[in-house]
Amino acid sequence: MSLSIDVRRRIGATQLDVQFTVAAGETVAIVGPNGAGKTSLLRVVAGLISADEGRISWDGIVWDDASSGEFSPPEQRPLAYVFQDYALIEHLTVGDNVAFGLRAGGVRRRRARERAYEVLDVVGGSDLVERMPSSLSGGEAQTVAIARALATEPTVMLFDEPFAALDASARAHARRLFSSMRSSSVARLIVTHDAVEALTLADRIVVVEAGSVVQIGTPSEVLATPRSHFVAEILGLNPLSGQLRGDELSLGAMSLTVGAHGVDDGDVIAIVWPRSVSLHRERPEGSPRNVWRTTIDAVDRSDGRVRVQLGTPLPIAVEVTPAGFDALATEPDGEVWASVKASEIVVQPA
Amino acid sequence: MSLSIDVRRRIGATQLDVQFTVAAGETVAIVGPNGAGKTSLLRVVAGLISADEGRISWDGIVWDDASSGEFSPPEQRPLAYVFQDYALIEHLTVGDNVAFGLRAGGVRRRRARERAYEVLDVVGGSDLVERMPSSLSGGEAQTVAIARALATEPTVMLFDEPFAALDASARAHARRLFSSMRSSSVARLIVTHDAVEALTLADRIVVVEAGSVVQIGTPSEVLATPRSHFVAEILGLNPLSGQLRGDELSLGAMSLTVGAHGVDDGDVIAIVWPRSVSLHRERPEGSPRNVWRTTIDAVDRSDGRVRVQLGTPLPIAVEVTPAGFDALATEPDGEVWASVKASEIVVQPA
Amino acid sequence: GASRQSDGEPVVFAASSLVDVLSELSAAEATPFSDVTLSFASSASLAAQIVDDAPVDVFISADRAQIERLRRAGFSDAQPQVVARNSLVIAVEAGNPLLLADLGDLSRGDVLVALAAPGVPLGEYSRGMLSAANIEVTPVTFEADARGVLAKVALGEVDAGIVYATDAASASNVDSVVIPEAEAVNVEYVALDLTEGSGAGQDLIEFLTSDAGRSALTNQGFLLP
Amino acid sequence: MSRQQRHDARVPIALAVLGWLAVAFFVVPIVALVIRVPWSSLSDVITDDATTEALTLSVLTSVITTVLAIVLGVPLAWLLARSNIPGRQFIRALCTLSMVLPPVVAGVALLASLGRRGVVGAILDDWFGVRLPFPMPAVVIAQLFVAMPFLVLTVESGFARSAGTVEEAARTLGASPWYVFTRVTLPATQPAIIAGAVLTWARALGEFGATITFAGNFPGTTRTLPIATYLALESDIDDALLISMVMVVISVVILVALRGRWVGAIGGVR
Amino acid sequence: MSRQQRHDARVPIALAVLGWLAVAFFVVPIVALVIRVPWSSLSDVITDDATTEALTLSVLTSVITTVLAIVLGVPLAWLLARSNIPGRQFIRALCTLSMVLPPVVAGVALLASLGRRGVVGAILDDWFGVRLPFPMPAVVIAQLFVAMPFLVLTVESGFARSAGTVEEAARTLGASPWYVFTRVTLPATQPAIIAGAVLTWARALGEFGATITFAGNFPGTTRTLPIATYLALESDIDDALLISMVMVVISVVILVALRGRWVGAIGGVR
Ligand SMILES: Nc1ncnc2c1ncn2[C@@H]1O[C@H](COP(=O)(O)OP(=O)(O)OP(=O)(O)O)[C@@H](O)[C@H]1O
Ligand SMILES: Nc1ncnc2c1ncn2[C@@H]1O[C@H](COP(=O)(O)OP(=O)(O)OP(=O)(O)O)[C@@H](O)[C@H]1O
Ligand SMILES: [Mg+2]
Ligand SMILES: [Mg+2]
Repeated sequence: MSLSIDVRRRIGATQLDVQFTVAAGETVAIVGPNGAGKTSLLRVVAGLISADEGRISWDGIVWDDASSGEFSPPEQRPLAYVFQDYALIEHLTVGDNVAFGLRAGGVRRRRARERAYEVLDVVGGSDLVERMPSSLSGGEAQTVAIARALATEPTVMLFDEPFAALDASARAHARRLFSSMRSSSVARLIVTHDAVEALTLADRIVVVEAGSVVQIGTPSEVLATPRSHFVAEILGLNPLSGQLRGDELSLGAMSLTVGAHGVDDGDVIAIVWPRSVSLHRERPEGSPRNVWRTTIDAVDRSDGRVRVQLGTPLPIAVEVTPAGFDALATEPDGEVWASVKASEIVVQPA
Repeated sequence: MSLSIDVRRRIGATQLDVQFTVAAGETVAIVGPNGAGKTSLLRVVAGLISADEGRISWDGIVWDDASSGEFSPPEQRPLAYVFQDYALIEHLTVGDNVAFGLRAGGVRRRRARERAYEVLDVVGGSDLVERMPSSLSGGEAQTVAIARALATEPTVMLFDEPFAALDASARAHARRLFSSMRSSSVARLIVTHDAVEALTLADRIVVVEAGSVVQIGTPSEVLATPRSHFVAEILGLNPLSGQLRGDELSLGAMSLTVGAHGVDDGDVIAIVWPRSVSLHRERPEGSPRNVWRTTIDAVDRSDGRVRVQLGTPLPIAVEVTPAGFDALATEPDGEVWASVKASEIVVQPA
Repeated sequence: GASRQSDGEPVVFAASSLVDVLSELSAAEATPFSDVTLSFASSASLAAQIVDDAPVDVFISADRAQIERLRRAGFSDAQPQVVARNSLVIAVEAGNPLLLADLGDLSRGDVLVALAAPGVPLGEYSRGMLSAANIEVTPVTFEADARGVLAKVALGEVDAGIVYATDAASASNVDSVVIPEAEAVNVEYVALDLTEGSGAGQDLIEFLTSDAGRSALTNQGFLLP
Repeated sequence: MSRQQRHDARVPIALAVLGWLAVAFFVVPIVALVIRVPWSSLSDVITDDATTEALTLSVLTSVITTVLAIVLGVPLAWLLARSNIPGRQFIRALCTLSMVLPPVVAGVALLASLGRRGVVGAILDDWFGVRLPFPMPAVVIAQLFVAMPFLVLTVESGFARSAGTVEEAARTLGASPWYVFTRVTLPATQPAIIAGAVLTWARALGEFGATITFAGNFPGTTRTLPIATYLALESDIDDALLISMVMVVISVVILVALRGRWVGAIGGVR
Repeated sequence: MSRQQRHDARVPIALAVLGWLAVAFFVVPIVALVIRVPWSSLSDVITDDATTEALTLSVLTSVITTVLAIVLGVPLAWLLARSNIPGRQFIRALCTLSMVLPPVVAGVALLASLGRRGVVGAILDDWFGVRLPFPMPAVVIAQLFVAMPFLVLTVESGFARSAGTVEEAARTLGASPWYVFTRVTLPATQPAIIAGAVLTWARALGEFGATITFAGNFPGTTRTLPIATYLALESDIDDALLISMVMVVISVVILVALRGRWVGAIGGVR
């Protein structure tokens, strides 16, 4: 059983063109910049808009086939959809909102109410059951939207930034809930802007940019070889566009030496991990071939780590230990030496 | 010049009761769980609802004084408000939305248009200028909402989770923009669920729980002595509720020895930093007095760090280096020894 | 056409100025009208309904033209019969504050006058009478029927109007000024039997022309044919 | 709460002035009418069987009309607002025409179609022996013909403001278009439907010209209160005013009761 | 695009059946009327000066009435929907009463207040020498009195669905209540206002009873097309039908043009 998606669809000025499958039991995270077409993709899968070309099927059953004209409307697709803007039904109480899908499916009122209460309880919203949506806070509304989607026990789940408005603890709770469903035979698609969420919740990550898929892979694959600026940036890595000639990576203002690689000369994207850069008060002696003088533009100390934003000639973010940073004893805006081992720079074709 | 807030107001079942001031040029982050009353607080400051008791003033001018009945409506307060749900005006283009405040303030159409375009350009939304709000993606809509608030050059800014729908790069851009305004004489209140955002953007953090302020302090103060479960959790720390008797902290399933402290015996909250816990394959010999055997429940490798969720008896999160973790050579669900130095546990009265 | 006869009670369509007299007859006991269904509207409306095959036995029109149209269209072979006549008066406010005495006073500059519109029966009668008397009257309004004229007078919006004598008699707050010129005007109520001579319709018409019918009519101010 | 309401309810002055002017415009004539009415003879009129008969008939038919108007008019409004039927503009114009026709002409149109000699009426008569004009259903038809457009246009404007993604959300939860319509769209359009129903009811209650033309004027079956008023006007304007006062009182009672219940809960002050 | 529309526009069958039934109910009488009309004498009627005069007057007065109804009725609707004025339910009932009154009685009410002997009219007459009944403004007053409630109720239902936080956002951007009202609230209520204006215009165009009672009937100043139709009906029904057809054609043209322009852009298919 799997959800197979192969769709082309025009959305305003954006041409959506995606192709991938989601197996039952699998969670796929969709990441990409604002306006990339993530929500539009979910809408096509849900049947709220139809594909211009291509085909969507679940478990062999065709949902949408542009060539044959077959099309199942949303209510005939066994799915649940958490909308980016919640889309709660204003004139129904929270309880009736959560029970809505069950009632629409013919479950008796009393049974639907009970089940709604159960699901609300699981997501931690059982005290909201009698409230009207307009009186909910942002996070409460999102909690209810999640409960409503879970209540019908769908086999395909579409979540559009489902945790954006939740506080840290509710988010952790919701994530745990989400993970606990992993074993079931449900196919899950989750759109998120949160790298940690994508990396921890998903079995695979689909990176969408400007309507097209630029990378599909497991979290560790994507982490190891982020295939675009965006992915690197979202992961807190430093993507650098440059030109490779042999070992030599020229980056405009300066150049770096890179380690062994199998990439042809030409335009490349190089990734520098924040941890792989060291900072020094004096010019370091010894092995690192890539050493340059730079400034510290910003410092961010949180959670016991120190994240430093370097200035020209290579404006990248690096991470050092508090002890290491204190040893630098520089002022902000002070000058330091930075170094990075050639073997720690990963290059790949642009 | 400062914004002085001292307000009591009933919101549904929640009693909002806050008191603090924001100086001109200062950024205050408001953090707190869902439904704590953060949005309600901004609404009182904006004049969308009035205080039941108390007083709000800016630069000595009274905005709301429950005892005297003085009240300035929202349009007479020199502020800008980014709503949690954007609240774009549906029948106006993006450009006209951004120009709305200027037009309302009497700026001529052409000048307002130009200024709207400039502001949109700064936030990276200039290509949306002719679009209707209903055709925007979530992130695009939020970008426009930010631009609209900035366009009128207010002296008090209220931001309600302004970056929640933005992608990583847009978020970084918006944060940079936000920081760049620091030097100006504007008082900023920002509601956020993102600890990094709160810690990096704010001069001070106000923690609100169940309508009341539980802590006010600079980021480093809050980091050093988080005064509630919620704050510790949002910061990725491990807050532990327990009872202190002398050096001995009992936590139900086990107890720990803590270092020097000035706290009286009784109920306390203890904070264990994730970095301060070490993991070992064998029972470690030597100094740490707090050593226990436990399981690894979950592992999250991202951004070069390894975050490990421990199981019973003390379900806390710890962070170790990849090398250190690999040296453990355990399976997930495997058993390990954990240790923490007494001096690295911070206790404070509950 | 098909039989005009109604199924149950006999049905009479009558011009609405006959409301009072016919209602009184149908309320009284032991007249042929006591079990009759009465429907009142303007003569033209009633004619339109009859053209649409309305079930009706007798049609009493205030306007001979409507009867002629029906007969020309073949709705009845029976002879139309004049059952009552009416006259015209000047209706003035109760007490006649402007002391109007004759038709000529209607052309006084201080008198606001309402007339019925040309084209409706009352309007045609009024116009005929005024032109016969060679009196030029400029009304402020041309009302659709006698009711309209009377309402304007009763509410004090105009000072005088020309209406049927019976209407003026039945209205409160209104006095009538009898005018000799009205003698020449022949306002007729014409009854047409639509039952094709089966009897029911003819009975009703005959009752109206009987003594009992005539006294009911004269009681309401109608004149006899 | 009180202080908040005071602030939030701040009425732009221009609005308040014009609004109260409008109130005065409506209230003054009503008051003048009430003063003008010879209340002393009220008991004669309301104990008169003919009046109560007409009153009962009017209330009954206007309510039936309103119900039918909702049953037929809401779907029509939906077609006009939400579907892609070709020539929507033209259909809409045709369906609102009866509102513009002089009521008497509307009655003639009904006679010409549903009358015994009418295009459809003749078929009904020949095939099924059904004759529409004159009995009570004809009153309802006449009222429906002139009053339903008020509901259609009002409700259409309600549907025009779509319920947006909420309807989509309902679909993804497994609700059929019909279920979505009844459970999501209709409730969201409730204020407009109630407004439309009140308009239709009011128009039906006061309907005279089309009724007397199409349904005739038979006591007990087709003589509604407006027709009774018309007849009373023939003899004495004071009687007519009294009869219409009965209608006024009933209308006020119904309007106050009804709007207070249904609309107050949804609309009202935020 | 086409495939999507096909799917999205799926009409619940029950809705479609009822909706088309309603269409038939409206269209059949209109068609029958068109068949019934003696078109051969059309040229006589429309070249008749009296007809064109009445037509001009009707169009003119109904448009003025509609404009005045918007100017006065929208603020009134706003007061009823959004403010906390005491006794809202009662005021609403009073302001919609004129819709329920038989039009002739409505005319009497106007005479009783604004007429020569009326409560207000007497004052106007004595102090300013102004007499309202009979000249053209009286036609507008009569139409306004019976037609404006249609706009008020429709627009009120529009205001009842509030623009929510959007209005609040506008306030925080420095917009005064009046600016918010004109730039945010009104545009959001546009479909209801247009629907209400169309209803009012239609009702005003067809208005007869109140007009002839309050304003009388004088060629050129107060004889509107419905009055001309009614008078023609008294003598010759064919003439009356022809005159009313002139009105029908004009209405269709206006309705198609107007709704197509204004509402199509906002409402329509999503
Ligand atoms: N109705 C529409 N008309 C025109 N353009 C549209 C419409 N709907 C969406 N778009 C555009 O299509 C693109 C994809 O939108 P979509 O909502 O799928 O983005 P997204 O990936 O979900 O972004 P976000 O992360 O901001 O939510 C955007 O550029 C958006 O502006
Ligand atoms: N109109 C209302 N009626 C009743 N309760 C309300 C109303 N508005 C808000 N509340 C409640 O008041 C509390 C505070 O709401 P508020 O929106 O200020 O929360 P918040 O801190 O912004 O939460 P979030 O992070 O989820 O946005 C919540 O519990 C909410 O449910
Ligand atoms: Mg999106
Ligand atoms: Mg909030």
